[in-house]
Amino acid sequence: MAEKKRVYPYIPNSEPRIREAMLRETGVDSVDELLTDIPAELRMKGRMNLPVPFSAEADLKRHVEGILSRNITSGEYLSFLGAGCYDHHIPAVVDEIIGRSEFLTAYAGEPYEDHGRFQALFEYQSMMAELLDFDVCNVPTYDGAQAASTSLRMASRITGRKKALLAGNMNPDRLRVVQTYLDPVMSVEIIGWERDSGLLDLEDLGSRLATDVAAVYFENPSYLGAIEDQGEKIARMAREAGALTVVFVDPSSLGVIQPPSRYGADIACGDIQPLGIHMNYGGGVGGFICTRSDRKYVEEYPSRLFGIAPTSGKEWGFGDVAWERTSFANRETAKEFVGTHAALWGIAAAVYLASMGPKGMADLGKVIIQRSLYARKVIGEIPGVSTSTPSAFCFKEFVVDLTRTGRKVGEINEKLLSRGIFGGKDLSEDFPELGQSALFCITEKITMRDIDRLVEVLGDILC
Amino acid sequence: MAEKKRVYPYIPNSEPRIREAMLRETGVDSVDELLTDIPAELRMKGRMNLPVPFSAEADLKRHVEGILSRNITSGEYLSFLGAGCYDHHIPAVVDEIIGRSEFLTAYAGEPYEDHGRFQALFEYQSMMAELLDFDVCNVPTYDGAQAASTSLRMASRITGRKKALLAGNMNPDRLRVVQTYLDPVMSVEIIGWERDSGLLDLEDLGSRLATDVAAVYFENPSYLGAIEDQGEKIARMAREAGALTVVFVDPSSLGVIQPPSRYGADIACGDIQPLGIHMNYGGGVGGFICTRSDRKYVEEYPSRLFGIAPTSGKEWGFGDVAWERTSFANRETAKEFVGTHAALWGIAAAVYLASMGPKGMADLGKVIIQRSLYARKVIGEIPGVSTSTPSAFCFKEFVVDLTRTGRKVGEINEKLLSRGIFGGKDLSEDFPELGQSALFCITEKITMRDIDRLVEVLGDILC
Amino acid sequence: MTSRIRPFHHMRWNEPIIYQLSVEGQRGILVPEAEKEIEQIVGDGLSSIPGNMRRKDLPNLPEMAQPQVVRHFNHLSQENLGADSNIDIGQGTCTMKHSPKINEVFARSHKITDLHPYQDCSTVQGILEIFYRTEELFREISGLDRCSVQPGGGTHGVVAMVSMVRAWHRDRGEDQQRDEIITTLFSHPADAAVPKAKGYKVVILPPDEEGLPDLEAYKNALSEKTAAIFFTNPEDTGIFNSRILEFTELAHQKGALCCYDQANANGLLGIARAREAGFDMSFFNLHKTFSSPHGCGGPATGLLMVDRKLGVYLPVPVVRRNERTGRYFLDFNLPKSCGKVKAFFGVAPVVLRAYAWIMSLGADGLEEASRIAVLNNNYFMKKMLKVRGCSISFPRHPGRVEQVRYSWEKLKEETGFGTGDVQRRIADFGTHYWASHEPWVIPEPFTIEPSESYSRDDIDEYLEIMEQISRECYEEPEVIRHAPHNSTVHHIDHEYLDDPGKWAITWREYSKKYTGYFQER
Amino acid sequence: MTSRIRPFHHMRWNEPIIYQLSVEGQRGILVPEAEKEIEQIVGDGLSSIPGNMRRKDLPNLPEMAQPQVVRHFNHLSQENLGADSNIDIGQGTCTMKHSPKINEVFARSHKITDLHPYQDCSTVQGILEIFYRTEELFREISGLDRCSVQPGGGTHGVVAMVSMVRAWHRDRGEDQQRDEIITTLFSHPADAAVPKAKGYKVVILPPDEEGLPDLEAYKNALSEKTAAIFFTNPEDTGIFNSRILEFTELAHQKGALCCYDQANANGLLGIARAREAGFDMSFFNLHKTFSSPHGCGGPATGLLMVDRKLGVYLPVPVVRRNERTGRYFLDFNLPKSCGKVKAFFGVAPVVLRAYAWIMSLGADGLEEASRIAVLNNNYFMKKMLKVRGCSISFPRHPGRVEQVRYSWEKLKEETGFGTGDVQRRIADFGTHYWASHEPWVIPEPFTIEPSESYSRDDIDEYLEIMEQISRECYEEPEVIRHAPHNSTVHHIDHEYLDDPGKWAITWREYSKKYTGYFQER
Ligand SMILES: Cc1ncc(COP(=O)(O)O)c(C=O)c1O
Ligand SMILES: Cc1ncc(COP(=O)(O)O)c(C=O)c1O
Repeated sequence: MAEKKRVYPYIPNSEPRIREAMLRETGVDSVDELLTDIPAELRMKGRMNLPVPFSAEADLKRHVEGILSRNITSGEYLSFLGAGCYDHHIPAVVDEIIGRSEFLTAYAGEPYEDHGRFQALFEYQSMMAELLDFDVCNVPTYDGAQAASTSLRMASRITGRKKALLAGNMNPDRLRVVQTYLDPVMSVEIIGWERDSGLLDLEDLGSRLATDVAAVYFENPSYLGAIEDQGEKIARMAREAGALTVVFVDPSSLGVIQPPSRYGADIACGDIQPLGIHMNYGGGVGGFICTRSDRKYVEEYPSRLFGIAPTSGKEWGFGDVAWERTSFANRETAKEFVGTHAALWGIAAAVYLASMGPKGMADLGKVIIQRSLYARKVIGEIPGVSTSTPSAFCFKEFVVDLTRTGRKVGEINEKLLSRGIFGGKDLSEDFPELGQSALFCITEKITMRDIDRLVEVLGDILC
Repeated sequence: MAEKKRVYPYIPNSEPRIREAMLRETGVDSVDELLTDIPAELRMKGRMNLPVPFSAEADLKRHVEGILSRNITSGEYLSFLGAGCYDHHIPAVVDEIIGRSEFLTAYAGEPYEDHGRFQALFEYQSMMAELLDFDVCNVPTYDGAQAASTSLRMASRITGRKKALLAGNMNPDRLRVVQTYLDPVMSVEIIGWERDSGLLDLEDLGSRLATDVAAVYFENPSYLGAIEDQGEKIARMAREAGALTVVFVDPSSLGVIQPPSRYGADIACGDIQPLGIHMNYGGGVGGFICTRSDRKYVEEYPSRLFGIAPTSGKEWGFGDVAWERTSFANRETAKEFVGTHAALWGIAAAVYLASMGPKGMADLGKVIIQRSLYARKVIGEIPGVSTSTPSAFCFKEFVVDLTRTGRKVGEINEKLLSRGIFGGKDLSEDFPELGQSALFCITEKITMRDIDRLVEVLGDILC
Repeated sequence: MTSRIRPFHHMRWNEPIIYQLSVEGQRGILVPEAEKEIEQIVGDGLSSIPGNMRRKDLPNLPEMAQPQVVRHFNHLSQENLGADSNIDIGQGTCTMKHSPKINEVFARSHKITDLHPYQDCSTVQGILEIFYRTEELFREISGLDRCSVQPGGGTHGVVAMVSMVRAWHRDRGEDQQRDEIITTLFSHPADAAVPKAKGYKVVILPPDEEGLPDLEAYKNALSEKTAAIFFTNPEDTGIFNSRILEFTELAHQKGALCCYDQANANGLLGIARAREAGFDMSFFNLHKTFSSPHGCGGPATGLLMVDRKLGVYLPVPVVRRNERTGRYFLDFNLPKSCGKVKAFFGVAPVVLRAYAWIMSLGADGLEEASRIAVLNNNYFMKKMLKVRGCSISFPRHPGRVEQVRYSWEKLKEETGFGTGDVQRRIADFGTHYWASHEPWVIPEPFTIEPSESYSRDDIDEYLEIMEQISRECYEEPEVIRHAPHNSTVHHIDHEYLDDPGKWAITWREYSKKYTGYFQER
Repeated sequence: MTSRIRPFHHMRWNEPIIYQLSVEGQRGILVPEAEKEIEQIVGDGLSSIPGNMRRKDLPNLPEMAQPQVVRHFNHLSQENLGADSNIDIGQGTCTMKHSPKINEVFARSHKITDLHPYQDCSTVQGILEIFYRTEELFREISGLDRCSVQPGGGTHGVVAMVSMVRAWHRDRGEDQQRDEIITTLFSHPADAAVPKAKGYKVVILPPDEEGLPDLEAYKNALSEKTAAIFFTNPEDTGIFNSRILEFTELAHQKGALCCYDQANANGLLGIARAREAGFDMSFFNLHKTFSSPHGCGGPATGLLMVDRKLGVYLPVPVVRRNERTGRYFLDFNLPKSCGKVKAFFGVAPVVLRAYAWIMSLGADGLEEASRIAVLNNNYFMKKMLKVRGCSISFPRHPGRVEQVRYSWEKLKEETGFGTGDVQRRIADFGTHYWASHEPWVIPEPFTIEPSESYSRDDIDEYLEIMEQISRECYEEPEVIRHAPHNSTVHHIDHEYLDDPGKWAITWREYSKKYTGYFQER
């Protein structure tokens, strides 16, 4: 390769004189001499055929922002989408803190030079544990789906059993991930649910609970928004069958709804995206797993667990608890695996929870419920539209059944879109039994006026 | 006032129990007891009649962003506006650094706890001095207009004279500020300029140079974009008359254009807005004043001047040079006054200049000239449009004379606006002698395609 | 209770001066290049520059790649504190308060950063609406009627007020006659310096025994030559002048205007206003009372409010609303205007932040901010006065509003250490304090203003630091003498800042004067 | 030359645990309240919750006002380093490089942060175009054909690859038979751990005398039971396996798939690709080689590229372009897909940053990045090997690509200090290093990877630190023994992390176990 004359701002030693001097000090004439381990047949022939670059930052900015401008955001339009990713308000402090370069550009420093990161994530774990009313929480996993999967595999290792019973009203996207994660180490069976109530079918559950079942898994709220209030019974049934209970929970509900630990769950898991993390087109996810402070559980976590420790200077010190569990320490004999997951989102959630505090989480739950109840009511009053099934109490999301309008959800959503509204998630493929139904989501950002506007536009469209 | 029950997130001690406890420890029963110095007749009657607040951050965000969404930015449309405020590319590093809370939220700490701010601004001064080829530069003033005014008043104090001769082709907005600043301590006379060349009328200058003239002031480039190349002569004439030469210069030109120090200026001043600071609707301004390292000059600065000093630990230390000059030290006997000006923009300019380096500033000047020359040429080829007066070489801005099209600038700009283009600044009010002319600006962000689009649309509009 | 004092150490990078980091040939950013076609048509551009005006050398700027630029300035920022990092109550008169982070989101939005001041008004309705609504808010806050957001800081607010005073009297033909402005010793220095710089004689009222502007001296000073009075109230001592109405009435009787420096209005929101106190105009520091961050010293805004009768003298332009269309526009048509004080129209992001802050609090919230600021201040004072060696200015007037000027006179007498020593030492605790404006009428002064942003724990922590430093002055003088110990740098030699032979204001000047580390050439 | 070593001290706030800062009743932010009308219609909402599911207590979260929240987390961040603040070359295998700030502007744009994954494709054409173009770029970078941006990190890239392997063999009916995956000892731990976790037997090839995967052992290990090989190359030692084509060909002959861990491709861009080396698939860490910041450990992306024949097994959905309309869409219709590995579609802001980084450099720039990374590494190695007590792993194979695993074996023998001691001491110099993956086959190891972002001065400064620490080990053992001295904290007692009786993973657990400062109940 001919030596380039361009000096790259991100590559200081591309400067020809420095490059030359360094080559000289290294004792070679060219970089190629340092690449002799790479034989000719492995070398790429010619140059990569990539587009002409935008070397000037101003040009790059215009190019990239030009592409991005083709997106329409959930702020520009009015959005009723949820289904596992939520448009909650992100307190500005959250972005301020996670945007600080000390956190953003750090990685794997030791507790001596990266004390702050350890403390922030220890505090994250501590606040999550309180929210969940459990004793232990991990550094975030990739997402709630991984947290669910790992919870099930922890249950499997603890019980020595290989089957998971999964609620039929769980999030279908998550189900696909869980299936991938469990395959082929664990098998999966789906528990039926009652269409009318939206709750689990305990009879069906009972019939499936056998000695090979490691865990019973359900979500609260369910994918369709319903609060599963039979948790205690389910946990009892599982316990009696020697299985553990794993509950996936929306943490934004926990200011007003009981955490799974209170109705018998052995492992609670979920996604922290609702806790102050931008949706990022679904990239703002991160998973948590909470348990009791029981060595049997702790030792089955594959994730990093930051613990607190004394120092010779009497400061708060931190470090990895039970490092030997991890794949960093023990490769092929580790508990599953750990890697770069979603730590920064953990810090985001920490700042979020510290800002919200107990009262904020309670207020959040309250306003979401109030506005959801209102929305469910007024949408349900539109002729041909029903919001009464499932009949259970719903948190944040509920099913809007449009079957009787004679229109397809897709068609109605297209019309809503043309009026600047993202309608609810179309359920007709994943839940054909619900006919033409959509899952509408009401966060605290949706005001009464927004709901009224939706109703008005929906009314227009439907008549 | 009844004690409120609301606890404000920005007011921690609004929490009723803390408030009570503090009142108790302070030895009073209510805050009103602490306000007894404020007699009843001074007390406001009733409550302020302010709108219902948006207490929830989410609500506030929606409210404010709703208002802001009514702005159309110079990125969304194609802008040819300049006239003292420029849409240059802002390197992302600049916003990163000045957004850091340690700089953003600091104020007036000592060099011991705010060492970084002192060093950053010392470096700013150092880089500006090099760009201007002078020895001294101040911490930024409010804006270039204040820098110009203070330069003239420094000249007045140095010469003991009270009149300023100001170039007739100076920026009219700036002229108005200078007039306010000088009034009534100095008087002002306007020097004529030649319409054809765009340069100063040296004969007129000569006729005005008398023993009461403290300074001759001109701008380079002039408001109409022309490079004044008679600087040496002007400075000589001034010197011979016992006056100083003050030149206001666009720092973005100094990678390719001589700085005023090289053609005899005693004081160079200007605005740093082009050096990495967002336009901010005209709020991104900050002034600089540069001189030789001559005590006579230094002691006339009203601004803060950060100097370097040794420490007992052999580090670089910093502090205020010649503090006694300032109004902080000497109230009514100070050199003018100093206050909170635009320090953060100084740090922005420091990061900008460090990023650009010598080569970047040269490249910037070059591309601006090339694209301006091109724009001036192709716009001038539109029938009825002339770009040939003033005939001097122009940097970044030039006059587009639309008189022969029979249309008003305002009317044409309105049409451009409806096609997504901000046309040049209308000169017809400030410079009626130019007929229906507009001042077009070409920064490095304006590409050939942008210019061609302008020409096309202008062509459309004009025929 | 265990000590709150932290074994603090400031970040210490011993960061080189940026020129020491320069490496020939490095690039921090690349700039767009002219298109090939343009180059063909106009050439290199540079040869078009008139020969004598072409700069042939390159300016001596540092050459650095982007990672190194970022690291350098990161290090410098880490060697700074800021209100977000410390208990910033030691900067009396400056109202260091929390700047809510949501307001930064607004201020950084391209919907404000990327506006050009000469855009057609139809394209800037958002920011004009913000200006307009802000004026409406300040009518209530001040009781006054008309607004300019143009001044770029508090001192600039004084500039605007002086310019208004002159325009007013000029319009009445009294400008020549009225060439005096009266201010007080504990008003901000700007209230003396600016009128002086704008050509007025300045009369400075001394404090009486209670620390208030001396009324008799005032009566003697007032005359037909008085153009205006420029008062801060409460003054830097924290003392509120209860007789202010008497002062303004007397001034009005003499035909003078009454100008209020409300840079710091943080103790008075919703409690006492310029209007009720008889002022004709007043300015407000949006970067202090109204929470816009201080930015190491600006950009800022000294928003000006004036009485209706003064509206026509305001700096141009003003923002108006077309009642028919509801559209906002800039009105330049004020023939009696005092002129312009600032380029363009003011510092938009600062106004925006203040607007958002007010709208987040409302009338009750603003008043609560002031009330808690007053409470915090009095709580602090009560405890501070128990610290050995500390006393209050003007003890005969114990009442204080939102700040207090204290004195270490006794400490100085008893230990030899004064306010400068305490100031040096306090850096070792991760905070700072300010030794008050000069002249030091109050001996060994310092001014504390614990605005509403600080919690009781914060205040108590700061108090413990003060106690410890006082104790050290008495018991461990060596610790004080050699302070700071845990800061970024050690004791700075001030001779190099005051001696023209030694000072160096730029690296270039340093390099001309010195070889090695301050080794003179 | 004078020493580059800085008398560094890290920020030390002795910051309390957030629960210690909690004050009852404080609010950090307020939440919207339901409209009066809604309240009238639906009531308080809470009573609608099924009784047994209503949480009546409040979760025990800290209660803090906003200024205090900001200050706390600011302090914590200031007690952290990050690539923007230090010469971050000590984190071998992790390619700590500069993340250009402009890319953060893109990643923080609401045009990406505020997109919901289920928005209609017509409203997300921008991000889909980014995904699509990124795939096109990686075709050239890897030589492979099809892409998934779904994996959320490098380890997740391995998960995706293992899932693909299983889907492929299952489709061929060979899944039962092929239950072994072969990797190497110096491949990343994930290459062993993940296949194991996904139900494979894992065969780990030892290194030969040159540090390369033993070819004979490999031949013995390969069989009809082999499902795939998972190789990192160059391995964590920095040694490139020149015979890799032989390895992949042998695997293919046995019907196994060849999977390449290119988490770290930083020495090979434009030089050697997965395609030419015979791999069927490969993943790339966008947060390492492609400059997205590491975020304290994610979010991240392990972008997966696969050969054409494997395209149908990719995780769903994939991004496609309708050639007629030019519109991008998500294709979920892959009946043979290996499933999903991650919620939704991947980490959009990370992909966006990588796209922007590649587009800023182009083919030449990418290659230059790799070439300089290689040069920096070899330059560092040349000098590092002169530091007393240091040696290289596998000295019989001196060639290294972009990183090197070193050893302090000699230092340990001669001074008793090993890599852990050096690691503790290095915090005193404002940087850090990593003691390499376990198991420590190389005694007292450490791995240095000076990516292209670091200047010669940076590298020299780091080398001086290493020299000084080595010298101290020999000459000033007490300094090492008690290190760190200038860090945020002192020596941490690891017993409290390993002993289940002592460990505390949350504040709640701590409070249950201890009273006072680690005083057991
Ligand atoms: C009472 C008073 N007036 C005027 C000023 C000057 O304001 P600025 O610093 O914005 O110039 C201040 C600043 O602290 C002040 O407190
Ligand atoms: C070669 C190699 N493979 C895999 C990984 C794992 O990647 P991640 O940390 O993103 O999970 C790494 C990370 O350092 C690596 O260097």
